[in-house]
Amino acid sequence: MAARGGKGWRWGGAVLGVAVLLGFPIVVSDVYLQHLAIFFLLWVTLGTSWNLLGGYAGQISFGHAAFFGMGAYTSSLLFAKLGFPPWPGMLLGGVAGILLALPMGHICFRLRGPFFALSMLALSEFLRLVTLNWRDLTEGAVGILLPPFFISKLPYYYIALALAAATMLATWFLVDSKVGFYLLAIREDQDAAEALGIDTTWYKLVALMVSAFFSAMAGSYYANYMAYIDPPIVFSIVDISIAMILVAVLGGMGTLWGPVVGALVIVTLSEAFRAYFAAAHLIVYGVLIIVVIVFMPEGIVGSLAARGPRWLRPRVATDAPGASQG
Amino acid sequence: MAEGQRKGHMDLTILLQTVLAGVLVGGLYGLIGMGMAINFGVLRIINLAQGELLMVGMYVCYWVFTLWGLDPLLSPVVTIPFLFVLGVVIHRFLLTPLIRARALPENQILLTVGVGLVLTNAALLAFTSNYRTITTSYSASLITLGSIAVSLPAVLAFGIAMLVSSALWLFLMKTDLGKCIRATAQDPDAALLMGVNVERISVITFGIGAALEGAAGSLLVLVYYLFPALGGIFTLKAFIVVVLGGLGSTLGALLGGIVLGLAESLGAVFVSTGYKDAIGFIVFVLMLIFRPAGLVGKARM
Amino acid sequence: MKRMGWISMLAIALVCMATSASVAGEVIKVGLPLPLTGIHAKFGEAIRNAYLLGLEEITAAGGVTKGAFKGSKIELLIEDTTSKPEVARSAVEKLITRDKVPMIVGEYSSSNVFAVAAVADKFQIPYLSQTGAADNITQQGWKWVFRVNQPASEYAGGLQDFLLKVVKPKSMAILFENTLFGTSLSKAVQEWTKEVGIEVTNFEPYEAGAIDFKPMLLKVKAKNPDVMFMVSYLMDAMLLMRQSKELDINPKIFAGGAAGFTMPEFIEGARGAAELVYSATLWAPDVKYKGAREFYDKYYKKYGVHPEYHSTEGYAAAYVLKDVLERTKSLKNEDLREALAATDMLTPFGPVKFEAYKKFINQNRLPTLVVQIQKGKLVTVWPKEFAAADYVYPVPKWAERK
Amino acid sequence: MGWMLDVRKLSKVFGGLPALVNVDFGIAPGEIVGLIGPNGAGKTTLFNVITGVFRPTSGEILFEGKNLVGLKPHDICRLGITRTFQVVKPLPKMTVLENVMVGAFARVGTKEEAREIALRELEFTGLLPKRDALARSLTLADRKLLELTRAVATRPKLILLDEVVAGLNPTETEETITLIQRLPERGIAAVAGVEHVMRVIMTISHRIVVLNYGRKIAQGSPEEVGHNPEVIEAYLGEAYAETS
Repeated sequence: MAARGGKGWRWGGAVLGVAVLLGFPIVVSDVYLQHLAIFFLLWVTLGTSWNLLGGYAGQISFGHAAFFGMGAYTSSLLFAKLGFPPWPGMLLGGVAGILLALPMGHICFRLRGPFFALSMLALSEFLRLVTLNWRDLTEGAVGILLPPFFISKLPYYYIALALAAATMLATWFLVDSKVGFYLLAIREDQDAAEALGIDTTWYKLVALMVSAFFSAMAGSYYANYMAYIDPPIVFSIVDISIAMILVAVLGGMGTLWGPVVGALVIVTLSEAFRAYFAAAHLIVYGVLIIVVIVFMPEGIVGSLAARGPRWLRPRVATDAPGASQG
Repeated sequence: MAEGQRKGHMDLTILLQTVLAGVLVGGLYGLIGMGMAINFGVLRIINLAQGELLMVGMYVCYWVFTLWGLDPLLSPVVTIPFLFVLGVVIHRFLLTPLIRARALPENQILLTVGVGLVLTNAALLAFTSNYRTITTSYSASLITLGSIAVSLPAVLAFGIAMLVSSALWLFLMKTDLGKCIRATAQDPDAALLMGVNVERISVITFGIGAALEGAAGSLLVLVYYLFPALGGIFTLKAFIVVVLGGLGSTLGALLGGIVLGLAESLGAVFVSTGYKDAIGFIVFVLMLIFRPAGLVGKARM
Repeated sequence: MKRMGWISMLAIALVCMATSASVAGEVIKVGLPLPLTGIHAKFGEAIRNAYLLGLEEITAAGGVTKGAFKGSKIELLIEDTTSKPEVARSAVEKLITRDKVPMIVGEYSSSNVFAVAAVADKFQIPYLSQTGAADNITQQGWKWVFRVNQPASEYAGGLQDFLLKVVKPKSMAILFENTLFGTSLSKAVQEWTKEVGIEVTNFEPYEAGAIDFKPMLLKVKAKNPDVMFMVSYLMDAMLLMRQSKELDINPKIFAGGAAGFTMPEFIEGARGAAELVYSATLWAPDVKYKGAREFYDKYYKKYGVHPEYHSTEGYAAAYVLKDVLERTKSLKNEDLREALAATDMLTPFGPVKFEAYKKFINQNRLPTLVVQIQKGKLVTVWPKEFAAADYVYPVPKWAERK
Repeated sequence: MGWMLDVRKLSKVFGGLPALVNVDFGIAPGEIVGLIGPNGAGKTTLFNVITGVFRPTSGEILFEGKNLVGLKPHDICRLGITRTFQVVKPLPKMTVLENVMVGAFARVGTKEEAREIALRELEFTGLLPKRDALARSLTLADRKLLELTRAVATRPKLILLDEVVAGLNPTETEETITLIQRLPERGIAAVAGVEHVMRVIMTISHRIVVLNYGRKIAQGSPEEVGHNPEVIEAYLGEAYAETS
């Protein structure tokens, strides 16, 4: 337990980390790096919100792009059709995500097995087709072009940072409470969880709603930042839904820091591979996925944490004084 | 009056032709779905590289036709063993270690995503992104029945798909290996106790699942075209087919394929072509809600 | 939290490794973002090849041969944007802020062009777009964005003229792939039919990549329209024509809306069903623009692939780039923009001159052509002044053909 | 004496096959009841129906006067009935302490309270030294013990113990039985389901209920049941009283 260190040391680290994050775009004025940092934060948000549901509650979703796209379209349409300001629109985007999550969870969480995963996939494809064909409302394949809101990347960066921080804090808060224990129990064994008085359907629904809320907010953010959306982009299975799983799994499912590491790896490596391997970069990417899964099945954080500091471990750490005596 | 009658006749022709089109395409969907179904039945994972395996099958078929003139209808003799070996290699060297390590099912699924990425992009490097088609002597031939016309390749593809499905069914029902596969699908622990080498069965099953895509690839080439990125579309179709058929049921997958084909073609005619695929998904979700065990109930394999 | 510290450092280090510093000298570096992987890879490759062919010729002829930069060489910094807008954005931001390119050319799909154009406009770096078709690319008031090719709504201009003057149809079916290009072009044509009083019997979007179009085609057959107008990419175009022939659908003419219908693989893949099909197009090898045929031959010789209009656009843009560099006073953005705006030249793709008209700005205004597939070859048949041969009309029914 | 749990004419049919037929029985507060029956007699089905996993085909289940039919397992747990499983279901990637805390959360809301309860119950069952081990690393006996601890932590009035000693060696069996015997002093009644008629069960049970082919064939004090001819017949061919 050498790595446990003193409390003060850890607080120092935290302050340093916050300072680095807040100061990054001021110190690093290169917009290209700022752009990558923004996407890193966006993927932290997406990976973390997927992880709350998939990693902690064990409910794997193959179609989180449904929420992402829902959020993107909600705020963009509110702006394009009604002139509703897009940044508050992000919140409404998140709410739209919850409204979508409610019936989905109600239908799917009664069933066990891969039904939820598959239904989410169907839902995201269904929404893609609806937005594509409901041309009067959504402009269909033409997509929605928004005016860019800021010239500088600073506001974009800080909004992304706030979103990522909010998602992580929400996850941390939930996971560190009774809800977190319940979600893990559901992941580990649903029958046992029920027998122990856990309303599994309800707690799964809670996790889904929180996850959908942040995923949809991230979708709204993407729309505001990129200033253009169309159905194949925001409802993409490979580029959104699968990529969210990748971030969580590469980093370590069911760990708070896993999605952070996963997002960092994905954003930097895919950018580096794109530059170095040219046409072969997606092969290298595929090989990387295979290698990590075969050799680090618990993800990067999960595998390192088995040997590392206790607070990184992929489960609820009970850090109370008694715990380290055993 | 005559006008009305003619219109009525036309409507009937359209209906018949639509149903026929749906069934013919559905047969292919079914065959593609069967590969995924048999894998799901035994391994309990969804192979998201199933469409990419189909793509590989199509390229193999394309090259043996282009280089040696082997007719696509005969090419399954090459594509089936080729894909079988590819499937066995993927399972033996990538999935088996995961299963031994008792990895989470989602890791196994993601692994197949990685495999799919590698296959697609390897094909892109090797064959470029060009679209390719095969033209045979019978490519443009038609069979006409009264006012209904169907393309000969589509009928041939359907016929062979049925043949391969029946062969698979006989294999599962009548041979010892087939029985072992069914036993493993029903209860791996019990199968293990009964002396079945479950690991070996898994590898073989994955090979068979891949081989089915080889066969499907040979047939799809007859009516479609090929390019490296086509896997994703068909992985998705296979997915729906497998759920419609009841997860893991091969006969169900065949039926599911035909239901999907019909839903798509009838939907295109009577609702809107744009919503054609959406109808497939609605059927899919309705199935999940009302008959989660699939069309044919609980029967496995 | 300490992890965040070294994580950020690692990010910076990795990214720094991934980018190389630009070298100053007699080389003018221009950014060329293109989708070389992903779903649009095929077009990205074709456009890259065309740019490189043009650049090779320009370099062989001494690079920039006039003006302030006489004797300079042009270098294209190619970035793969993987067919994704966010990658296009990061590529362009990298090109502008790290490689300090004075100008950007390229990209393919409209969604990626939006991403590039928004960044270029924000940084006030001139961007010459040569393929993106969405109308609103040059309708956003983006002062720094110029476009060589026609906007989607105009792709069928020549075809519409041909229909009115020759076919005189009463009804028309419009089938289109549900993409930005398909939707924009089909909507424009639909609006045009209202103006000229043609009844639209079917207006059907479809999902690209279907195996079977028969259900949709059966609906068309039941209405028996005079014209069947289709906006499709290659593979769908092939299947649509094959299956139309199977179903014995006989409108007065089949007309494609550019894209797939003008690609050489279409003629081959449609297995005889392509014969006598008309299509709107932006360019054909036999069009009477100076250098068109030569470009076609050179490209085919070098790459073994038949070029179609996407490639020609890239080739033409390479020459526009050279022309701009020969006229600009400096590499300052304002000067480059001025030179771009003053462009007035002939290319194998047609004349290039940027105008403001209707809602467009910085838009090259070009006529569009009609081609017909005659004896397995793409032949320009309309407008008369650019035509290489006569059109074949009326078109015999399938059953009456040999 | 009024029954705490009163099962009336309970039947459950699976696809035409009856698994439980008109089963009647009751349990009083603080009572220990042995539920005996050969494999397939319907013990697990009975537990599943009482705890709401399956809905009964017919019949009533009254718990403290409230009808349980139609309630979900978690509702029933909150009312005071919990269970252990025939095939143990620990939460494998959580520690022993965390497993028990999950149970404790049924009655409290904060981590601190749950932890306190969990530590106390671990002390009660003797698993305290292993509190930081992952549940998946435990031996079968410890897993069974963990499940019992976890169940007790939900502060139930009644625990249904499914195959409580299956797979345990004689010493472990003895320890488990002792623990069960101590449940009434905590105000907990228990139904201990076992496959064989064992002397230990006979000695700790206040009452025995015997199931066979889904029917209750006998009920009464251990002595009565032990001499019931129908019970003897049901177990004919099996070692009647295993000498454990």
